[in-house]
Amino acid sequence: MSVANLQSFTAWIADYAATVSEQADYLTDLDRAIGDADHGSNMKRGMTKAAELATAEEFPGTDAYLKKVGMSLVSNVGGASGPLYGTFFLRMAGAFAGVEDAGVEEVGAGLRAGVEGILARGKAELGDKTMYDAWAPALEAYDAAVGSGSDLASALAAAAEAAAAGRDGTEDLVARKGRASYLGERSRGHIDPGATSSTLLLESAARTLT
Amino acid sequence: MSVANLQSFTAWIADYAATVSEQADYLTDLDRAIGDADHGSNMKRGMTKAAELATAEEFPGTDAYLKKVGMSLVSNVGGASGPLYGTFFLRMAGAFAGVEDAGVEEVGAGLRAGVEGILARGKAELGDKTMYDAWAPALEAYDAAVGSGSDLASALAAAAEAAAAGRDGTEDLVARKGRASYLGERSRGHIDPGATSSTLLLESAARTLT
Amino acid sequence: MKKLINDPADVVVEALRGMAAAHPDRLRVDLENKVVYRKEPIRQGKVGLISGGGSGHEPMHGGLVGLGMLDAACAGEVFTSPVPDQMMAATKEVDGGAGVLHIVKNYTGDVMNFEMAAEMAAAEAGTEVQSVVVDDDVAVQDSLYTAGRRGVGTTVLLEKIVGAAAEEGRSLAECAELAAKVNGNGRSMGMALTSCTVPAAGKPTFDLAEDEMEVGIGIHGEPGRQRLPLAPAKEVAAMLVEPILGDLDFTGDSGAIVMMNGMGGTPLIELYLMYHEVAQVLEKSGVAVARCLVGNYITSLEMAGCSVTILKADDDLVGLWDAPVNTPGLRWGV
Amino acid sequence: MKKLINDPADVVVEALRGMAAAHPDRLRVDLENKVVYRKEPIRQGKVGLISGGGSGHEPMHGGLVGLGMLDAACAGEVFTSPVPDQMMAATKEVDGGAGVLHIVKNYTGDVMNFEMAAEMAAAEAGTEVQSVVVDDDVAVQDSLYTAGRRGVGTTVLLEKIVGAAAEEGRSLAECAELAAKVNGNGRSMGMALTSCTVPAAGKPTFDLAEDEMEVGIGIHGEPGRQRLPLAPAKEVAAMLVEPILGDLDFTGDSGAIVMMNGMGGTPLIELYLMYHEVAQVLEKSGVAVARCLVGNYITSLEMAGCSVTILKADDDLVGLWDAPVNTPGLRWGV
Ligand SMILES: Nc1ncnc2c1ncn2[C@@H]1O[C@H](COP(=O)(O)OP(=O)(O)O)[C@@H](O)[C@H]1O
Ligand SMILES: Nc1ncnc2c1ncn2[C@@H]1O[C@H](COP(=O)(O)OP(=O)(O)O)[C@@H](O)[C@H]1O
Ligand SMILES: [Mg+2]
Ligand SMILES: [Mg+2]
Ligand SMILES: [Mg+2]
Ligand SMILES: [Mg+2]
Repeated sequence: MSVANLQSFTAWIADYAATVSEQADYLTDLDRAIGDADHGSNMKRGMTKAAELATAEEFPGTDAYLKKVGMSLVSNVGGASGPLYGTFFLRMAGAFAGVEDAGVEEVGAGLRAGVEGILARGKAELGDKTMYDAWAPALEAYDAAVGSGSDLASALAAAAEAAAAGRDGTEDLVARKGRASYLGERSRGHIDPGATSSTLLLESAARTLT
Repeated sequence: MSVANLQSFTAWIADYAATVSEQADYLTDLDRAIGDADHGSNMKRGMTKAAELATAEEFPGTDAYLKKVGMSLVSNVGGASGPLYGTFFLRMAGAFAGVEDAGVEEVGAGLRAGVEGILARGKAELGDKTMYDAWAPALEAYDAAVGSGSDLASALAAAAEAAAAGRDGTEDLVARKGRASYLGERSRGHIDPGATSSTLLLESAARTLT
Repeated sequence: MKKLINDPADVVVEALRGMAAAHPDRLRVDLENKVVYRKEPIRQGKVGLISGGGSGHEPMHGGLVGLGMLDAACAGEVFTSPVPDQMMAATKEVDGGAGVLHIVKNYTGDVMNFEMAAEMAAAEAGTEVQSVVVDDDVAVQDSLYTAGRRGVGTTVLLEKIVGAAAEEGRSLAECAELAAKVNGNGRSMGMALTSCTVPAAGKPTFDLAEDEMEVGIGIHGEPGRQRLPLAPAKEVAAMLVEPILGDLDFTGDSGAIVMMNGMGGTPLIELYLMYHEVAQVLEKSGVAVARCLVGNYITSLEMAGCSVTILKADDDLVGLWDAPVNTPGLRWGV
Repeated sequence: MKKLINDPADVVVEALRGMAAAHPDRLRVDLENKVVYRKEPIRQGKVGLISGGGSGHEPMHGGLVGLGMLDAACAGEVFTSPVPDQMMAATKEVDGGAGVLHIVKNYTGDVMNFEMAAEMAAAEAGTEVQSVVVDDDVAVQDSLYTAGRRGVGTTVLLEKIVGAAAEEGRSLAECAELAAKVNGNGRSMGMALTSCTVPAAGKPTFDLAEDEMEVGIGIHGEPGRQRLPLAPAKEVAAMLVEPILGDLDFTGDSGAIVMMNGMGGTPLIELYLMYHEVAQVLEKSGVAVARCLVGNYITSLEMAGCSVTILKADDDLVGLWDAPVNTPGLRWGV
């Protein structure tokens, strides 16, 4: 049985920071089409700062670490993605209180708490063409995997795969939330940047939280 | 012996108005290179107005007509070319007081008075890369032609030819007067727009003042 | 990308340094938190007025800080909402005991960040915070199921009018109510001739052909609702004003306050020419102009284009409009 | 050509109509002669102040008409000097018995047209006219044998300062002397990131590659002295300020009045950033800044770029600078 500990979580954040830095131009290009051309630089700025935490400070546990990651994102990103990803990590941190080695159940509870935070902040619904369109199928796939006895690694892999499908599905949607909503019908035909960065976050998790 | 009367002068102005209207883009392009891209539209605006005078009013003589042409240019052109061409015609008008049929002598005196007006206003010297670099050789050639017994038509043709050579000679000069002077050395390699429009005026005269 | 900048990452802080250097008599800039304050501390008993948003819209908001207008403005990265920490710092600083009003433009990011700041300020410092969310852009279809309309030009007029009200001592509740009224009475619509380039992105947000324009744009270089063939000023004016007049009845005794705004790269000669066209449309529609502003007030970096804002006024609003104001971007009566 | 205009031939008159519509409280526009006047007739005994020049430099000059500044501004075609008839009309109108000062920028066309107007006004109406010719552009080598330096940014500062002097009742001779002093103490230098397009010409006056800039430009879209590779703001500031400081010693007790001016298409965020760099160069050189202006004051249509003007001040100049002014483009103290 694979489990995730504090080390795994710092590895996750480091991996994701490297990923969004590498993909920053791509994410910004997606945002240029239906937004304001900053999603890549927002995520890169925020995750670079968040990744520095692990080397700058000692953390007593995963919950304290993720809380600091969330606060760092809130304090350094701004825009829509700052509060959304910030709240995601803050809420996820809450689910890890007292948990040292997180198994497939605990990680699942953490992700779910994080996504509930995104919903509470952003009030998006399925099909609004936001990052939630990647998260909703991901959580579903994760639970299904857990139900059929998967371990943490394969549950995260299933979630990442479902997120990618959800992300691709945003292409056909007309945005009803976020900046893309101002474009109305013209938002159709473009993949949502936030759904893309969320998928990258789950792919990172599948690589590191094991 | 060919002579010029009021009819000839109104024909001159009409011909020149048509010429600068046709050549407006070319004159503006010359001015774009070393000035502010308006010499063509300036000359077109001014000459179009001046040409309208002949149909709108009756004139007792050439002097009254040319005076009105000069005033019209002063009042409608602005920039450097307005006062310069305006003064040219005002001074030329002065030379025609009482003259009805102008022969080669009278037209020569008129042109010379006009050019003296340009000098009085603009204080240019030979080689400053201005319209005077077309006028100076033109007057010289005109006088030489008169000296060797030419009639009005051939004296004007000689003047126009010399003006064209003077105009072409401005290409190698560094401007010391007018807007092109701000460019310093960079003004070299371009023909002066005012020398070009002045040459057109003499070519028009050679076609009409006979 | 052709800009008068050094490193794209330093644009906002370096511009704030320039503001500090240019207006030492009137402004104080907290470079750490990227907040522009009035030079003098808040008068006890006066409601504090804060706004903020992404940078790139200058003079809004930092250039609208000063007597009779904002007490503080939080500057985010270019086109990116500032973060709650900035708003928290500003909120605490301008709390003169009468509470603080947050003036927020309706963008998901701005709304969420200000919301978090208000929650934190209430929890940490006990500061009473109220918010107004400006959503005046008629280019965007409003609906319960969407993010709603964007906040654009009315923000400037609101900051002036509510600023005057706070200056004359109205309470937080009164200021919030007035702000809601101004927002309800104001409508805007914008268009672009060219895109702008976010410094960090390095290339234009969208491409427009020589013979095209975008109609119904916002202020973040985002594409508009419609791409149309370039049209004469007269037609552009009609395209901007008619949807505004169709959305709200602006005829009334006190007339309207009108802003003919440039997007940053539009020369004043064109803005005056456009204002002439706008004034003609308004006259034909029976809308009297009580006051007007022509200039660059809420911009999108170097974008060429313009927007029109119309605010249905009453005597209270016109009186507050005329009250003294002394900011780098707007000044009269002092 | 992407502009918010109708017919290129009508740009100037239509923009003047817009000015008239936008500022009915302060301005009166003679559309026939294309002259912008203060709304109130001139006060008897006050020296009349007139300027004028090609259009496309807004707010200069029409937007600088008002209390404490110009009495009238003559608008030529875009980048083309106005004609003597306009200046004559304006001169007669603002002759309050104390004579009229013509503020002329040193361009062959402007100088000759104003000269003709002064001759005509003296002959026809007996109005006493004096002139100041502004020639402050250090980009141009000065010489007895050339047209001399161009008149650029110092014009704005001169109109403010001499405007205040006329307002406080100084005589024509005193105003003319003061104007000569301001001109002697002021220097400017400008640069462009992009060209501008004269409406009647329809295409850019010059072409600049993505990685080039023109240094030493004037205000008529004319090319500059040098084409250089695009440089960071810090280097641009040095390129503009150093030739100015090399031309005149600006250190002194009263400090300098500095204008960080945009060419029309430059957003304010860049101007503030540039001002920060300029202020640093000045500090290093021991030049104290007494007052400053950051914004678009003397422009070249939609050109992107900037210019710096520095005026060596004394207490008289600073006092006149601080005096009330109420024009569309510059306003304080009232
Ligand atoms: N209400 C919302 N709920 C969930 N996600 C949202 C919401 N609004 C926007 N987003 C996400 O945020 C992304 C844009 O983030 P970003 O570009 O960083 O911020 P901004 O839109 O402020 O520039 C969108 O692609 C979308 O996935
Ligand atoms: N001092 C001068 N004397 C004679 N001609 C001059 C002088 N200054 C300028 N010119 C002429 O004027 C021409 C430019 O005219 P134009 O473009 O209409 O005016 P502006 O320079 O005011 O835009 C130049 O090409 C030059 O021939
Ligand atoms: Mg974005
Ligand atoms: Mg010219
Ligand atoms: Mg953004
Ligand atoms: Mg010209």
